[in-house]
Amino acid sequence: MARYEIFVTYKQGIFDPPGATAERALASLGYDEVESVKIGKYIRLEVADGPNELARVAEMCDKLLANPVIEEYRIVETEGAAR
Amino acid sequence: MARYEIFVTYKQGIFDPPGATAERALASLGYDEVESVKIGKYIRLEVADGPNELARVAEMCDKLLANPVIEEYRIVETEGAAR
Amino acid sequence: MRDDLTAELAPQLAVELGLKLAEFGKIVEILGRTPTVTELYMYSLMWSEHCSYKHSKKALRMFPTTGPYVLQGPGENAGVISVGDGWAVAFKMESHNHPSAIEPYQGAATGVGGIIRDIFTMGARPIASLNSLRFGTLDKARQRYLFEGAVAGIGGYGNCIGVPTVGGEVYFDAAYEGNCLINAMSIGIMREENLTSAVASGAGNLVLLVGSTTGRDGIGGASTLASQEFDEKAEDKRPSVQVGDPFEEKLLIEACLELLDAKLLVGLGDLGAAGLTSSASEMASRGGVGLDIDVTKIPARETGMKPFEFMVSESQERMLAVVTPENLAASQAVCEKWGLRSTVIGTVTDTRRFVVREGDEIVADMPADTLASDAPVYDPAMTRPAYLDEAQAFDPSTLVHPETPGALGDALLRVLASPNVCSRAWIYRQYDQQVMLNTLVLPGGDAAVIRIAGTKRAIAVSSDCNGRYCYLDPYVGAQIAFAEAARNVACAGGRPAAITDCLNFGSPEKPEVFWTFHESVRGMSDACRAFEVPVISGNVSFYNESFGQPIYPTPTVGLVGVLQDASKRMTMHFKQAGDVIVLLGETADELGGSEYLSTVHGVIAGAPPAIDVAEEREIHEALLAAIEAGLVRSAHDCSEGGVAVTLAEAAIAGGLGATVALDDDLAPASSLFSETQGRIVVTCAEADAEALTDLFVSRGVPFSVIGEVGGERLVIEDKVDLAVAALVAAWGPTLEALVSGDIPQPEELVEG
Amino acid sequence: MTFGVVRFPGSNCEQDIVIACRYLGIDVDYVWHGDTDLSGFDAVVLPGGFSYGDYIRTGAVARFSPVMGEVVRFAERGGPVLGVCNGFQILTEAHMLPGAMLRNRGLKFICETVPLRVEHNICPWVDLPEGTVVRIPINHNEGNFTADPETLARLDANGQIVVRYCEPDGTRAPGGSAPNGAADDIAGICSERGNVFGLMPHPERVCDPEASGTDGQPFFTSIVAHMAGV
Ligand SMILES: Nc1ncnc2c1ncn2[C@@H]1O[C@H](COP(=O)(O)OP(=O)(O)O)[C@@H](O)[C@H]1O
Ligand SMILES: [Mg+2]
Repeated sequence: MARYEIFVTYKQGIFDPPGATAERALASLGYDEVESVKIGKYIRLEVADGPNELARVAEMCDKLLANPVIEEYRIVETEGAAR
Repeated sequence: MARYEIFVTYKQGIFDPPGATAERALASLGYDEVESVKIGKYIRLEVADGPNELARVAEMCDKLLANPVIEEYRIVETEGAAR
Repeated sequence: MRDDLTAELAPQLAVELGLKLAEFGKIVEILGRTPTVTELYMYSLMWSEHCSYKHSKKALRMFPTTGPYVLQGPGENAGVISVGDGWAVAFKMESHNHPSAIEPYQGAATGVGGIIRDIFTMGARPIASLNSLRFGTLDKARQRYLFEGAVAGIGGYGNCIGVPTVGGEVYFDAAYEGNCLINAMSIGIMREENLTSAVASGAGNLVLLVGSTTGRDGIGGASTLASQEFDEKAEDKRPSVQVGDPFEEKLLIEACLELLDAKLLVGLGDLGAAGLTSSASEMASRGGVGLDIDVTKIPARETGMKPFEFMVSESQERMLAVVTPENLAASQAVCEKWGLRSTVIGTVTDTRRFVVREGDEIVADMPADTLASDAPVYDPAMTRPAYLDEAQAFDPSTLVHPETPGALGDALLRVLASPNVCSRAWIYRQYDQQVMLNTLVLPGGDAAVIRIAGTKRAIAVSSDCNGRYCYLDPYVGAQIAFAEAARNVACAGGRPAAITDCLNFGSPEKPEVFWTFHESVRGMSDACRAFEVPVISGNVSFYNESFGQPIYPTPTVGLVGVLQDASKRMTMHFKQAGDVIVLLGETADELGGSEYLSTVHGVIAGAPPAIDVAEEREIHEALLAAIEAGLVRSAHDCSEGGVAVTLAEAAIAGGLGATVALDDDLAPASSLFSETQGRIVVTCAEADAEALTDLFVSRGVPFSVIGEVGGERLVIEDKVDLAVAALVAAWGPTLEALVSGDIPQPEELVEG
Repeated sequence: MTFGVVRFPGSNCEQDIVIACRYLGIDVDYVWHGDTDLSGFDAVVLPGGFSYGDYIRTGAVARFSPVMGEVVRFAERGGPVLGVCNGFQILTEAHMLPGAMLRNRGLKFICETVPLRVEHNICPWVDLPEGTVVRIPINHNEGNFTADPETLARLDANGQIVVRYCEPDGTRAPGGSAPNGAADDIAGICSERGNVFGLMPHPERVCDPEASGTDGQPFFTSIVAHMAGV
């Protein structure tokens, strides 16, 4: 049993409207130190141990969890225990 | 200049519609090893160095980036360099 | 002046950018020198098919484009007609096929955003949208993904900006598998005096860029994509996909309409395909002026952008305004109020030259007209496709058709359950259909009806095109596309006022494809003339092919009709037991290209139904007279699936059965499923039956009294006897079931 | 009595509220999100739409508009506040109403007219007999109301649940009748004092019989009668 954390964000050069909005909102709340905000998806998978897990998780991302056309993702395996 | 990565997820016991749907979809795609899927937000902040940065980032989460009623979050400071 | 392109490299780049060498030669001739990189990019986009219509221009001259109430015909961002009391309606349809085939949600969403900008650029407030969709069959996962994504994108964008989506159409056919069609139509309303033009004038006036920042996204997007056919290369073009920001667009609508109301602008243009290059050069060319633009002034989304990238970027949600220096402050204040960026990026000059500079250095300098107006115009070769003779020669009567009520009933259920006929509720349930409170007739019937607030009037709108008919006979098919749109509008009580169109075809460089294009335009033009209805706007989408296979010719018609009295609007569902059912028109033995033939026999062939547009118009006029006289309780036209499906849909919608006898002497299957044009199922109160039939007699239109509304079953004498509940069960769930991937197994569909 | 309808960037039903009020003979005017003066208004309406594009979370940014501080004070003084759809979402984000919104079960935007049952409630915004069934359009992507069990129980006990999704005959399906999956079939709730009312359905869309229907009228007229009464 392993846990995979996946971080999905828009590719370089693709506009991120939620991020841009958060940027403006934080500024108007007085957080002038914020230089940029990107908002993407955080996905946490609990996966039963098996052969080439990582490869299969990547496959899941390409097929369903991310949109390879406009998004890129990063997969990190963390301890099942991790909070 | 520091980078903060924020992971927002629903609290225990709060139903996660996208996660539940992804769970079903992955199963129907034959990924039976997947035991659970949680889908939340991944937020990346670039913040200019200043006093009590972390505290202020937490404040931004409580106020705007997460909804304490249903969501919890985790903040990780990563190197501005990190990908 | 920067020269960053050697005489050797220039032609190479030109070809890479999709220009023909002859076209490159013409550019060198115009400039009298080797173009710069920026110039070459700008010409290549403006002279692309998508922007220049170089293959379609001549054929489009066949369209009638004038009429007593036409305020603006083709040529501006949208056409405009007067609808009385000083109110005007602007509308246009446009394709976003290629971007959507790559990324359905964003492709469809930005398609909606683009057509909406075309409308408020004219000074009109968008009040309704329609969408015309084509996909492959939903048994393919990719097609389900495209369909689900496109519908979500259309809803996601339209719902957010608060413009109701009130209608549309969708067909599923293998012909669209490699190249789906996403055509979006938008309709806006304005006071006549607010009609605006996308024009730049007045040397010394300022060029103001309003809205979103400019990034590399969409470089060569729509225009490049839409100007070449699909193949493996499509993969490389993926980064040109853009993400829409409907929130920014909503702010743009409010700010621009406020700017125009306050008469603060000289001209207003939207940035669509080919971005700044296209809107700026068109505005300059219309005004007979020059422009001087400094790309370093443009708010950039990314660092290190090159001048040509600024000029051709297709970043969404941007508008270009021309203002006098006196009005600059007031104009920027309005933008500020709405939280919009606005930046002076250049000035209007009297040189008639389009000058682009990066700071002090000039990177492009060309005669402004030549970008918009001097694109080459071609006379493509045409030949009648070889497949036509064989396809049309097919005789449906050589097939074995169901005869018994049991078998005929099963056939009806199968046709009702067909993705091309079944309920569309799964689609429009995802669209806000009511915001603005003007939608008097919601999607689900023939045409939607939108009231013109503050008047007694309303408009009825429908978009239609049966690609199968066009494949089997483009001339007839295009006439039918018009006729069906007009018929749908008439069934709602509307008189056709004008149309827009979106002509979706394969490569115009293929003589057989171009012939079908030419025939379609001829057919649509003849139908328009017969109805005295002008074409006031439209869009051509060529290169809809995948791996060399063109789609069906798909000339979609978007028709807007007017109701002088909104309270006289008509709906399609059976209203009351005891009402008399009349069939306007006569059924002929015309199963060619029918939904029945395709669903029950798996055959797409034969001659499509014949059409006589003059007769068609008389039938519509007779119906409209009856509706205006208050004699009609419901009206629903016959289209895919024939009179059997029309009766079933009226029964389903009304929750009422009917008992009918069809008095034609055709074989039962033809009688039920023949798709003969010019037919409308009309019901009236028993007390009005005589007056109604008298009216039809006096107008000399063919009709027959075929039965009576009532009960819980649809009974068609000797042919069909089914519970309305069974009709609902067949017609209702198809789309949802298909999308959710649980595909009905073939054996569930075989005749019982 | 005058209604003030707040215009946030991205609101798109504010005009519909104004049209409905005018149709019902209620004085009404817009309030800009940047303004902080509500004097002259007897009731405040937060309209539907997509304030700030619904980015981050629905209502999350609008909640910080300058006008909202004043809306909170207005409510604390007992002033009647109505939030429709996005307005309801803003009220929960501002913690003027309990709970929060999740995406619809099924992850699809839903636009359709649904039956609602008026519950026994303390809300002056809806003066209709308990058990009355009205048909009102819903039009949202995030109307899946959620709250912890204690809160749900408290809402129920206090008569703060004003309208629930139901079947056409007013009953509730065992599996729930909410098309969006809302907890306890909740379509609309009010504050403990009753003066703050949020609902996902759009009553303003069914106030004009010429165009649609009349089922939405009581959601505007009740409060007028109530205020006249006191
Ligand atoms: N893509 C769509 N978006 C919105 N409404 C649609 C769409 N497709 C079909 N509809 C609606 O469903 C109803 C039936 O469509 P259709 O079968 O094309 O009608 P008709 O045969 O009269 O042209 C119409 O009200 C139409 O507007
Ligand atoms: Mg029809």
